Amino acid sequence: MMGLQLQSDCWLIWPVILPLSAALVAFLAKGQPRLSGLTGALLTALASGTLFLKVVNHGGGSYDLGGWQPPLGISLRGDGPAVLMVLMTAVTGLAISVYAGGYFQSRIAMGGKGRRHIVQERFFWPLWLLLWGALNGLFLSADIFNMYVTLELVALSSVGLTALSGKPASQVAAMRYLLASLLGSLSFLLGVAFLYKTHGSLDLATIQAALALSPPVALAMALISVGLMLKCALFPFHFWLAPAHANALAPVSAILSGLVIKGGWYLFFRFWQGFLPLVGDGVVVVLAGLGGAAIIWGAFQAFCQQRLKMLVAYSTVAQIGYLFIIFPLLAIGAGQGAAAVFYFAISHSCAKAALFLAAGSIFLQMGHDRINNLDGVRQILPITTFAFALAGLSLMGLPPTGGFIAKYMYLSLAVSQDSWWLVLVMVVGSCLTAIYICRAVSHVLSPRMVAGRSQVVVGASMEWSALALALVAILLGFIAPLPLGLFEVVG
Amino acid sequence: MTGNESTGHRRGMGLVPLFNLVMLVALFAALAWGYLAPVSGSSGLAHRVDAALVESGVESRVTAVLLNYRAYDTLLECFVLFLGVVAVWSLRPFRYDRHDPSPGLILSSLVRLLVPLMVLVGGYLLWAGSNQAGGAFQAGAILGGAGVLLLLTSSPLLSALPRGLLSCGICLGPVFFLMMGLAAMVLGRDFMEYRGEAAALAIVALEVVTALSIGLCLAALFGGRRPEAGQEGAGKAVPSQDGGEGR
Amino acid sequence: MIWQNWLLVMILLSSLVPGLIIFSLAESRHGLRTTLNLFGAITKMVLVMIMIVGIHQGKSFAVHLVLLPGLELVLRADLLSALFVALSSILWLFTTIYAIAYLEDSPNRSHFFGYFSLCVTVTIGIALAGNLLTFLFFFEMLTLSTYPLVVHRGTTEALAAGRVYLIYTLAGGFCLFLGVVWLHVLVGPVDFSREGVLSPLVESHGQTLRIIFFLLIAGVGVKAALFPLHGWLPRAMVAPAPVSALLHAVAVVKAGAFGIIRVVLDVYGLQTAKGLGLLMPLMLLASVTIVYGAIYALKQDNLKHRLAFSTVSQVSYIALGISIGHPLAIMGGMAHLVHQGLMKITLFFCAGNIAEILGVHHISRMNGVGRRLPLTMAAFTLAAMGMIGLPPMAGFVSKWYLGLGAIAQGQGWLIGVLVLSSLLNAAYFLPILYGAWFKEPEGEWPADSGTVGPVESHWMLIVPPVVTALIVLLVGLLANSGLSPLAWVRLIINARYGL
Amino acid sequence: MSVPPALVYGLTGLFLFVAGLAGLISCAQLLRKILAANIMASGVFLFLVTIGHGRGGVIDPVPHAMVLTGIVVSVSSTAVVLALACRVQETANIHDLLKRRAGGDRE
Repeated sequence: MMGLQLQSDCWLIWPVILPLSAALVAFLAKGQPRLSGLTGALLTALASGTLFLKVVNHGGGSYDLGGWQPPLGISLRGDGPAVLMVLMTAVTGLAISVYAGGYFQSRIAMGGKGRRHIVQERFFWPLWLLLWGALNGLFLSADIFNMYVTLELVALSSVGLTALSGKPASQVAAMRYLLASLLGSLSFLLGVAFLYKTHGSLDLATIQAALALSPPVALAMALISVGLMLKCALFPFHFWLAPAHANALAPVSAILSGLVIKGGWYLFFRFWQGFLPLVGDGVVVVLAGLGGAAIIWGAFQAFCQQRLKMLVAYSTVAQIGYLFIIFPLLAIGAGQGAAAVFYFAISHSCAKAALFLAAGSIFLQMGHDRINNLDGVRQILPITTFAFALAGLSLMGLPPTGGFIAKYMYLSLAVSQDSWWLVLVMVVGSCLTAIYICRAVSHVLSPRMVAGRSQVVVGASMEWSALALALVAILLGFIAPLPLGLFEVVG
Repeated sequence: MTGNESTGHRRGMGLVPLFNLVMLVALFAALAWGYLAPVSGSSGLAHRVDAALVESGVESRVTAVLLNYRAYDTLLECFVLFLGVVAVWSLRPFRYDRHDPSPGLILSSLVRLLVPLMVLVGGYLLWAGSNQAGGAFQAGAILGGAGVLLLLTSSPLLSALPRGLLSCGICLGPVFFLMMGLAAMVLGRDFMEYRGEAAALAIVALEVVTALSIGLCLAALFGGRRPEAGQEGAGKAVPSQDGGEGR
Repeated sequence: MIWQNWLLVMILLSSLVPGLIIFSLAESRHGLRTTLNLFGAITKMVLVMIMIVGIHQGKSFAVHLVLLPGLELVLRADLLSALFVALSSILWLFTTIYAIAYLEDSPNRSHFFGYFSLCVTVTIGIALAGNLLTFLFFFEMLTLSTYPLVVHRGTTEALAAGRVYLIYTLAGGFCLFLGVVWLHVLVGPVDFSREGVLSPLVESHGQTLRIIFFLLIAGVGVKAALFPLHGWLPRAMVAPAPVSALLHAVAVVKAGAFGIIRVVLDVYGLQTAKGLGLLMPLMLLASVTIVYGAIYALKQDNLKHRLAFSTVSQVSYIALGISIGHPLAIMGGMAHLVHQGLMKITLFFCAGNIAEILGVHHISRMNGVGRRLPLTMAAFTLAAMGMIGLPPMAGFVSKWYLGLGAIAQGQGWLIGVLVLSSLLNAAYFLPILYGAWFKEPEGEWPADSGTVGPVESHWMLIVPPVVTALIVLLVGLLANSGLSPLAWVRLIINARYGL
Repeated sequence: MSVPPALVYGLTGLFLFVAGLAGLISCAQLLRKILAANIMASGVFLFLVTIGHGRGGVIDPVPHAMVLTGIVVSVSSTAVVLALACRVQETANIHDLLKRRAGGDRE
């Protein structure tokens, strides 16, 4: 039986092991970080794709590491949602990697202060690959303490990436990010301790099967929830997000906003799948209320921003809200709510990463990202601005995009539940999103001519990778049955 | 921190501290309530750990958990350390170069005396770990301490190290962990599946290498910046001038 | 048969593919761009003709794409969509020809024609939409593909107009979105071919259905420029003339009007809508819009603004025809969909010519234009007379049926509205005609670009309005023949209500 | 009636957690915040250790292993946060210096 398992499910470890190994190689290969990093990214994406195909063809599975079955050992669980997230990370991550290759090439070619960009690239690849491996580990993990370790890996590598740009603003932001993240981790860990105390197991499935509402469990729920909310910057814990995401290097912003946030949220969702049946409506409504507040407040803040990257970052604050307002709607309709929110997460990931990549290219080309002075960048970077506009469409939830499908599912769930306040929040939020995206797009796509840097410094790989991601966000509007069919697969 | 430059300013006395206090007391009360509430059932994993101890190849239960049952956690933990070093090294070089006074006779002779002793103690802890308290992490911490002492006194021992060695040493732990895990796979088992006789051997090897790597990583973390950062592009790494900031 | 299903996709692709290629063309590839444009337009015409012949022979065309379980994109060609598709593809051809000449030597043409093609693709998509979701899908995309055209000039004024346009249409879009989702939750997918799915719900969910109707009409009403939602239209006049022509005659406003037809007739069904008492408010709204638009048109001195308010007024005839609820009135309304398109596009071509060739934008400066631009002004005159509703022009035919329907439905007072509107039309068009033909020009034109050969200017600027004006005349004259739009509309009405 | 030591340790651990949280929130200085976070971590670790001792004399090694792992993770984070703090502090110092110098020029 053990041997059988080895044959079928050892695919689960490669998306974790490969990027981690590639990070070591990229760190040691000082002369060729880009080559080794890109190779590692490609291999990781391939491993993730293989896992996806395996799960599509043969159903999900789990892998007991070291051959020790839980609760003694740790297992990796490859069910539909986990594999979807791994695939999402692979698609987004690959595009970001290609972009990063071009980005550092352009930066180094531009010259500037000493070897700064060379050093940045040298450390970017190991950090990014570590982050990728940690994220995959987080998505696949079935053990709550292991989740803590992967969370810490994710947090530390994200902080390292945030501070990579070397600007004082980014370092202060990284500092705040790290402190918030530490607080979140410790809260999470204390929650884990309480859960272990009551259930004597660290396996999430075992715990959730035996979960009953008692003081320590309630406490553990609260601690874990707050910890993860801090990690994914749900309102009112969003204070650290915007400066950290906006001041980082372009590929890093995309990684942070597109992927890292989803890690914390994914764990939150996994835990709450077990918690939901235990709690009353009140708690769930509070969660949704925070989500709604995030949507409105984030969108308002985004509208007020003068800098493009800040706008996109605050838009992340707002979009996180959508990941949480789903909770009152989860109980009904055979997993439709879960399908909707995962679809939202996936399409947001592609769209947001594309937005940040495009914004990064625009920043690099223009030398600034003040929205009001970006008129006419279309003439210099047609593909990038097109990608920006397309990704914006998905964010607004307009057809034909993945965002549209997700919003459609959201709205129909809310309407069928008579949750009119959610409908109101979503409609108002969508209007605000439309307003701030259009504000940016109308400048970026403006036909006016402006004098800018005449020489194009943005490489083709940067332009096309952003466009590719935006196109994936569009494509998601047409292929929804495919990923959502996978969603039903159990581990 | 020698400077007195606090970044913020004290808030005026008012209701805010009182409110904070009340909230914190309430939090503590809630935690204590959760802690003290009677729990039925669960007995932890102690029995399972004991039952599988024979297979695990070690006698110490904690070591068995760390390096066999939950070896995956430990693998990731090695990556956390490695990541810590990468993250610290990736930071912008630290310009604030305080001129270190020379260590002085007492400190340097103490170091000369202490460091070999610490290495010895580390070795003992490693050996002891197989059946009692101790093990790779404790040993690694001691070794790291020795490294810190060397850093503090700018020992010439450090500057004698070849340039690439430090990087390799940092990677050593994770690399070795991964290789052992994959070796198990090559031998037809699961990833990181160690059993019986072979397990004992594998775990001892893992412990030694992990201890070394942890010691090195801790010392590197203490350094607080990448070795060549002090002199961008210069030939030799001289980590000895990096001490002090982490204090 | 396979080709039947792919025909609809081909019709969409025939403008989408050239559009996408044009996007990637360099600005200087004028010849290739023109070729692509014309090739696309002509291919589409041919395909549409094949489709119409097929429909006439009783073939059915439909394509499905499952977006989600229960959420399908459906393209289906029925009689009504054929009407709109035919109108769009014919007018697209003329507008393309016109735009090529109009925009000669102006910057950013690749972008312009790219979005132009997208816009037509989306409009055809709206026409062919087989269910409410597909309609919504293309309707939202229409906003996005027209916005770049509105701001094409890039002036501060254009950007401001674009902003207003976006705010109106996106807000409307969200209303429509909500209505569609709500209806979907209530009754499942709403297919246009299954009229009357809502009738069982009239008793139990009457109030909900009224709210949804309001949301849907608000959504499509923004684009159709119904009275309180028309604010964007006059501002959008800053766009180049071909864009205005397209927006008013084919794409945006017409799509909104088409949406009203779909919502009332195909989603709710005439009986259900009547039963819920939804038609009366719509009728009032349409009447108010007709009179309001006409009065405001009278106040404008800028020619394009006058035409814009005239559109506000005229498009509401369509809504009026539908809301009267009598088959004859519906026939008038649907016929007006085509007639108004033909007339309005002619007027905008002419206005564009007057502005482009002579630099004249204001009616007060138009005295004597007829001597300098006889062909253009002749076309203008024909179209304006059609607008006023003078027989035998096209406009007369639609007004006639509207009136007949109103009387048959017992809403005689609407005759008053029609007469009043016609008088106002006359009041704002006849002075222009009089001035242009019979008054002396006041000195030099601000910017006369000179004649080219025997005609007033580039032939591509002159031929489209002249041809469309002739069509306006022919459509009115031959209204009873088998080939006129009216005949087609009669076919629709016969199939639905057995006139 | 004697209080079991595990209880005392557990409560102490929780107290340290709360105290650390208080410090993290209210201290303005970076270094103090970092120390406070470390105190929080120590509290959690202490709490974890007591969990392993709770049940009838049998010592559960899993929480111990968790603590060991947790400590390493915490050391790593602390090192990164300290290294970052140095940079932030340095930048602040430079800004301070520049500001002071600029002010001096004006006077």
